[in-house]
Amino acid sequence: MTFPTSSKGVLGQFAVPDEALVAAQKTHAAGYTHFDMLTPFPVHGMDDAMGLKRSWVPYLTAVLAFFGIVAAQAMMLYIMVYDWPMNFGGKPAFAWPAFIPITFELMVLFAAIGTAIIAVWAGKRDTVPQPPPMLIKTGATRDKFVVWISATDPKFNPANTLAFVQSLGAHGVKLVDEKGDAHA
Amino acid sequence: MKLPNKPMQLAVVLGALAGFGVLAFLMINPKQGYAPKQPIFFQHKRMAGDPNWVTDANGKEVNLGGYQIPCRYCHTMPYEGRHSTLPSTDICMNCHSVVGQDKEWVLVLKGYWERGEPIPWVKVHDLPDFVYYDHSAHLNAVDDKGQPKLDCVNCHLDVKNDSVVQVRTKFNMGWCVECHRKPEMAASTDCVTCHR
Amino acid sequence: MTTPSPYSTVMDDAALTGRPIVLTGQGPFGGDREVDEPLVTGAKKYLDVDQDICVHTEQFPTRRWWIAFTIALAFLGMLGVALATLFYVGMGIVAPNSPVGWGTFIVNFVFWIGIGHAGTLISAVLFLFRQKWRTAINRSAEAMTLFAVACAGIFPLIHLGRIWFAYWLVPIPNGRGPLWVNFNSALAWDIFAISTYGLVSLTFWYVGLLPDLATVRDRATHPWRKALYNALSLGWTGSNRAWRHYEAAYLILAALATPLVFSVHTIVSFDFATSVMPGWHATIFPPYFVIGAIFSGFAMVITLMTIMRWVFKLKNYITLNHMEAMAKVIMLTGMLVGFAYITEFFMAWYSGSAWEGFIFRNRVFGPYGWAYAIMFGCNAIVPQVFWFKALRRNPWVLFIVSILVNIGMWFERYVIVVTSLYRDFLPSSWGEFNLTRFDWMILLGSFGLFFTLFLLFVRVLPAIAVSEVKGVMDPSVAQGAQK
Amino acid sequence: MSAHEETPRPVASAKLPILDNALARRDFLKLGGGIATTAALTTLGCQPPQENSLPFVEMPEGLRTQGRPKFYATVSAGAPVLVRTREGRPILITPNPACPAKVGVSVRAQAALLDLYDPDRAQGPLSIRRGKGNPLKVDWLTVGTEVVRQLKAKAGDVVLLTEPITGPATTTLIADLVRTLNIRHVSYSPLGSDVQTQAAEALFGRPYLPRPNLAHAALIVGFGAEFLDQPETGMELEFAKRREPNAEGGMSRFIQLEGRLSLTGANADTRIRVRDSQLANVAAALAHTLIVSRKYGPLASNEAVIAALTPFAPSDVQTPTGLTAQVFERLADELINAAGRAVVLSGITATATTNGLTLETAVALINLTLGNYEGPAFDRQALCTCATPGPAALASLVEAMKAGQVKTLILAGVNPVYDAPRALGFAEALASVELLVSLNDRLDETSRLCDYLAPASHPLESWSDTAMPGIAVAVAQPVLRPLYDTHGLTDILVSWGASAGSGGALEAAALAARPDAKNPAQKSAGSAGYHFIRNHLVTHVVGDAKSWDDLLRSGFVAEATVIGRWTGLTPPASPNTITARPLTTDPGMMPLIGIGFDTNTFALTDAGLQALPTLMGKPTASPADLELQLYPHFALHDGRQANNGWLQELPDPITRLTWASAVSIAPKRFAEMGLKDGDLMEVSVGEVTLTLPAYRHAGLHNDQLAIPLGQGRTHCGEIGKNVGVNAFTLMGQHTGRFVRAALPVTLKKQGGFQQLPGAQGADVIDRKPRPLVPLTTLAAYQKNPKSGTEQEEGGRTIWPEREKKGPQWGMAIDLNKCTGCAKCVVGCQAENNIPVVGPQTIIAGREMSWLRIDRYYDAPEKAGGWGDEVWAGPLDVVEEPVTVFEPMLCQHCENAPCETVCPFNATMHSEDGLNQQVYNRCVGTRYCANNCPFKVRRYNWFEYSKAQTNPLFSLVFPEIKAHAIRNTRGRMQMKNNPEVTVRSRGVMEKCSFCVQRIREARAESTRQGNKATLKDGDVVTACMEACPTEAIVFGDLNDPNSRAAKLCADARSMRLLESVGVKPAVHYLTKVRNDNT
Repeated sequence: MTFPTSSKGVLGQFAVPDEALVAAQKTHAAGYTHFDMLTPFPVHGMDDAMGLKRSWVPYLTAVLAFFGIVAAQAMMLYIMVYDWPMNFGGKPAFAWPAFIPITFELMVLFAAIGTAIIAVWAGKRDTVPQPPPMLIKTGATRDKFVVWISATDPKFNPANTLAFVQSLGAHGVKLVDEKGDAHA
Repeated sequence: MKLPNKPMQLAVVLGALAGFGVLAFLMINPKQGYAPKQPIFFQHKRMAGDPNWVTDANGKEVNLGGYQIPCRYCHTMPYEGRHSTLPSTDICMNCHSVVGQDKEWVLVLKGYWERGEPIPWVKVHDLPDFVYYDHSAHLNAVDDKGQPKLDCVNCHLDVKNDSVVQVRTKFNMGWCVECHRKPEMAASTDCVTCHR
Repeated sequence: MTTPSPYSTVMDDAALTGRPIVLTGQGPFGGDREVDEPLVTGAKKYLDVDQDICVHTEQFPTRRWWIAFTIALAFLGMLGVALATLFYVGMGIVAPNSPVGWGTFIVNFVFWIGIGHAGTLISAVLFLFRQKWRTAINRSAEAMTLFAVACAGIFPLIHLGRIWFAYWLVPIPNGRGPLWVNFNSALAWDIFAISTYGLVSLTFWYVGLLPDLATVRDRATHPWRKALYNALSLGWTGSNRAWRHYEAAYLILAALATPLVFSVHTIVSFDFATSVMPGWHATIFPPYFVIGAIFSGFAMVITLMTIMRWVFKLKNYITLNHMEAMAKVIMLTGMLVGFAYITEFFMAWYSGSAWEGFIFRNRVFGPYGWAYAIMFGCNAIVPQVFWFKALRRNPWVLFIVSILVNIGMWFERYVIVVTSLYRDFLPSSWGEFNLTRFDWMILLGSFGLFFTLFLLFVRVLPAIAVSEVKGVMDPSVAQGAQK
Repeated sequence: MSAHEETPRPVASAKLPILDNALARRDFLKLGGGIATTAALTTLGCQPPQENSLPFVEMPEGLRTQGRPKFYATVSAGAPVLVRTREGRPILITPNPACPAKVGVSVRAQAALLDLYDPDRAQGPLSIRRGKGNPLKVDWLTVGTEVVRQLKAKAGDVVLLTEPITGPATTTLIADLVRTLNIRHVSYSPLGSDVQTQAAEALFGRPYLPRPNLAHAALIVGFGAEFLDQPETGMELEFAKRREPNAEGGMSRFIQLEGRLSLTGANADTRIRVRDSQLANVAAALAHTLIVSRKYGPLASNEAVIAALTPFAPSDVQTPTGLTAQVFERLADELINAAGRAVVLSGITATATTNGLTLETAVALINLTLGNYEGPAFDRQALCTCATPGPAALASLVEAMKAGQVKTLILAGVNPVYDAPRALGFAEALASVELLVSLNDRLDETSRLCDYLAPASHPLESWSDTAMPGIAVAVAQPVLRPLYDTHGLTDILVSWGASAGSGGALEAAALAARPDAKNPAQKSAGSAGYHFIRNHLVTHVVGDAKSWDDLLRSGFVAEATVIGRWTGLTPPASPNTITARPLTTDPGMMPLIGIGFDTNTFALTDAGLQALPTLMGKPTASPADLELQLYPHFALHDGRQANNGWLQELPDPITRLTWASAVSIAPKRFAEMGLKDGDLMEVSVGEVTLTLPAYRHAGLHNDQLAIPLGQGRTHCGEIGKNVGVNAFTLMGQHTGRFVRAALPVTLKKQGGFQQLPGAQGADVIDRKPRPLVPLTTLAAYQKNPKSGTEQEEGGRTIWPEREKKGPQWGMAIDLNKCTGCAKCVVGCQAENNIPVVGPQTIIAGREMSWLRIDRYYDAPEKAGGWGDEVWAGPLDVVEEPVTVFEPMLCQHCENAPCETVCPFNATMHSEDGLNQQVYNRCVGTRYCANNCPFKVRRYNWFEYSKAQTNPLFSLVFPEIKAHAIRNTRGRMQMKNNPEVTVRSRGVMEKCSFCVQRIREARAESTRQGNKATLKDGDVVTACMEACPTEAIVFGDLNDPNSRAAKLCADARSMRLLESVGVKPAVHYLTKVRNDNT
């Protein structure tokens, strides 16, 4: 597994998204930075509650789309005009209207595939060490809204953090150690 | 970017390699270096090659090279016909009814001659059946000064000094087109020039 | 939670009315309050969703599944036999001939591509329009898209005379000069459009699957299964920091897929529209094709959802309200398609072109008028039954209409391909077009391929977008027990 | 080469080098057919299959420049032709260009090439034992011994039954045999007609008439004339010359009276429907109008003539003929206006009625009274083979056979079991003959009832000679050694004759057996037959050995003096002194040919005047409500080449049917009976009933049916067997003639259905909405030369015009000269290796011909225009159709829509204006074919050039077996032109403007040091070469002085579909109909 090196941290579960939102605000307000909210579905307002900024992925999409346009035009110009111009039905080599569909398609192709890959990658890069999914069932992919504070957080202190999470009203608060074992 | 797990990494790497492999294979021409086994170990360099006289152990002057027989002594028709033609056996026998009577391969040649069988040469410069190449149209082409544009060696390279005939050039369509495109050749790159 | 959710009272989809629930006296000023009926019925909890949807990937398939799968496999086998004969003997075994150079293969191609438009449309366009009801159907509709594109994709290949050279369509460097591709040809555009569409749809679908694959992983007990689904889910944990990018990307994908969806069928229509043949050479084709694609795609979604509701007992997730919403789309697009048919005639008359006029008169009154009648009847007239709410909410009516619409849409392509070509410019070369048994085998076999793939999909992957469904549930009803 | 003289080689080494090499070529071509696999493997990087290159052991002289064609002038199907060979294989038969009129070349002559490689030919002598058990292989000696024993007896009971033989040498050979060995010679042709000679003999005392030259005819009136249906008559070019609107002396006018719309009638300006049985009455009534009513011409004062014509007053024959007196008045007006410059003629089908003699007599009287025979339109100098023998001789032979007077019967080139009327009882009579030897080329219907089949070689494999109209003598020389163990007919007759002791044959055999001067170990070159023919022709025709070489080079001699020397007659001093020399010694048999020339006038003899009342008889009523015409199949003629795929697949110019025989029914009757094409009908003549599909034949007289002859062969080979029905069984007899027209017939719907393999979509063209054929009348043309070419203009284009450098190839097709004869179609098929696809494939709409001749019936002007019903061919259009032919081939459009849509770069424009199609690049999307407005692109739906034998798939799809049978058996692929790629399945193909010829012309120019610059006429396409009327002209449109460019610039020139903007390179010149009445 190439996933985050540290699996140490504290987690606590909530049953409804509203509670998780409040918990996220409080955790953020408490000065934790290496914390995360794990939810079965994206909860509206969670980014603000956690103090996260807008995703930067869309800017890259624009770059990729532009690259797609350039690549398509370059390919077709090279092939149809420069490398071996031929006479198709009396049209000139540079029959530009015919180049539009492929340009559009390649733009979408580059932008879409690139965006998806970058978003998945960014999801890994822009995050704190996660509770190891193979070892711990957080319930966050099922019916639980989980607050997770990683041990890498400068403010992390197993006892205090545990207490803090419990103070948020979370259930099943656990301390996860390096081996991924959970302790209540 | 880091891929999440080993199998995925492996799959991507293998996929990419396979893709590039296929691509490279399509670009490399399998014709180059083609040198099939011939029924007679015929050496162009002994016939058309440059002479190489040496003194052997017995102090005799022997020619280890060739006799500079001109191409068209054997390949008679390149200027007149589509094919340069392989020599009919009687052309071989012009000399070999006298010369080299004891040589292993000359005996094989004579065997074909006695039996009246054609020598089953294996085609080396074998164009696909849908390519129409005309030796005469190439060799008779002249430039503005009236000089011939091409000679045998332009395409067949130094075949006269080969011991085994083989395809020395890329010998694919790209190779033909490369030359046809040269402005000084003033040749056509229309499809029907070769395909019809 | 002081007020109990109105949704807890709706226990199954038969109880749905298709109208808002009126909460008497609960309005802000003491009046009535109307809330939409729930998208998930049966007072399901989050864990019930997991169970109801993921269980099919975990247990030995049901009898119903096996029956369906066996039939699908039999049809797939038929496709295999037909294709083997096709490859050995040649294109002559199917119907095309001299005036009609394209036959059922291209008809099937356009048909399947059309089907393939609904999935992305539902995912992307409805997503952009914030239509929450899409969550019940988007996953299977996207899968349907992929399989329909796969079915569609084989047809341009097998309709080639020498399929082993199909790779020449891709501009790869080669030793022939190099000899490339003619980018003037709409078929070359097609290659890019369809492969782009397939890849983007796959990406879109896979990105949507990531959280659900994690759910399946977290339900898994067998370590291998767990490892497999973990790998497939790319280690998804539900992190909101990942959701942040994920949601941005999903929105962008939707925004890209929307024009893509329109462009693909536009380009498919260019295969015809950029030609010189009367009946094909028409500027109306792009919108006409796109609308037709949405129309047929939704019909296919209804067909599939009806079957899924039955086979997998998913009536609480794919409710009658969902079906009714799709019926409305069918009715709207059906009328648009009908409008396009009439517009074509108007243009043929208004253009004053004798060629064009003849083709269109001949379509209706000529020997292939029956095909036109099927097309017009099934596509423009039959969907009018959906003016009646009772019929919109009757699963049998929906099922039958959806099948009729797909028959009609197949014949629409048949009419376009065949009746434009079989009597073209020179009367001397006019001909006929008669399907052979191999045409039928390949057409029905493509359904075999489609359903085989679809049944395998529902067997190994969550057929409904679990995380998205959870997102549209009322947490007060759906929340898990507090431990 | 000196080396090989010093070292003599065993004879075996030189064993058929031509053939061996040709076989090697065949293997090469098979690989060529397998482009798909080979190329696929190549591109995937596997080594291609290793190919051997076999040089000659000794290079034969004349084959030194391999890869270039050689040409031989010879004879095919009785016409002088040029055979193109490659590496010893004949690959194309074209009209002999040295013969200016391209005389007499029919599609059968062109397609004979395919017969050469026909695997169903007998491959050696067989003992057949009259069909009991399987044929056994025997050797030539066995057969020869048996026959020679009978010949030596000289008992007068040996009969040689042959097809009509015209060559002077062969005729003399047979006459020698008849004289020295006391055998009888009978010649027979099922389509033979001696009606004209009988009439001529009776009227003028000599059995021939002068030959019409239509180039000088201002008016042609045909009574069932068939000169275009029978290209052997060699009148096509002369006819076409006078059809130009600006022809010298004015455009000719052609009026045809006929029952069935024939190709000749389709080319008429005015066509009057008269059923066959009434043609004689109509001709006689016309003669009556001219001679009796109008008192025109010298006969008007002849009492005997007037008396004979009296019963034929137009008013008296109005009921049976259906023609009013006004029609005759109009015809008489036109004839009188053109008197002396007109030609009135009939055809062999029209005269094959019970009253055919009346028709011929009336025609002769009209010509005579108008002075036409003295006019320029009749060539009295020309050699004229007037008659082919009628069946009387065969009938007497059958009598003799039945009476046991025939002990031995040798058949050569005849198949009476198939084509003689059943009532004659030929097959039954065979039982009374002791020894039956067939010299036919295959185990046909007659041969299989014989004792031996001693197969004669194909004409391209053997020596013979022939005489033909318009020229004198042509020599057929072998182009290759026999492919099988066969001998030429002349060789067989000479060697048998020599063995039996016949003088002339002995001499020739001795020459053949003489040792070679150079090489005493070998016999001299040339067979016995060769020596006989050479001896005879050198002595009696060409005069000396040098002229013999010239004869071989040119293929024919045409000087009149030669005729004199040949016939043994000197040009006559006075008329009526020449009689045809009977070339058989048996007075019971027919004279083989009539030959005549005459510098004086034709006049009625006294005997003729006396015979006139008998000849004319009384007006005959029609035999029944419905009458039947049996006409020679356009392509197959009498069916002897029925196993020829090219001919079977050649669409009839009028019916456009292939691979079938159908009963033609008039459109009105067809509608009344509620039929559709392909409904099975029962057609009964007397006792005989045939079941065959119905066909709606436009322009057919309502009371007439028509069925083509030549189909329904049961034993001709795998390709032609059981195609259609044998209509010869319906043939009747009347006073020693076969009756093929005006047969009383009943027609009944049988109930079944059989799809007709037709090559035409809709029959009709309504030129208002679809101006696709430029057509006008002479009056309109004279007012406005552009009339008929009106069409919608194209719109603007966003692209600039392309620069045109160098030649831009194009073609002009003069529809006025095009008679629809289809020779271009066969020429193209042979030149371009176009496969034979078979009836099922035609039905599916997948014909392969690159060049087709569209046949349309022009919809007449109608107030308010026609609706869509016009395309179904309403009665108003098809009852009296105006037929136009339009050769349709790839138009090589400047803005070709096909090029734009091919994603694979398999079709694009060349610099010299060709629309290129690259087979090896084509992957087969068929997009180009869809987008072709002319639908000239052809797709290889199946593998035609390579047998697919997988037993499993043969079960799943049996049609692949049929494709193998038609294209790949035996040596069939040897016919292929090595200059044209053999296409594999899944590949689009189309007319290439014979690009192989363009490239070869450029190569030749390069070899000449001219830098690939071409002059006008350097490139001749196969269709242009085959066209007898010079309707097709190919050339450089960028060179304003080329013939093609000049024609394309003519006011009559029209490019099709200007509104689509494709700019074709093929220009059509308006067909002008001479409506000046």
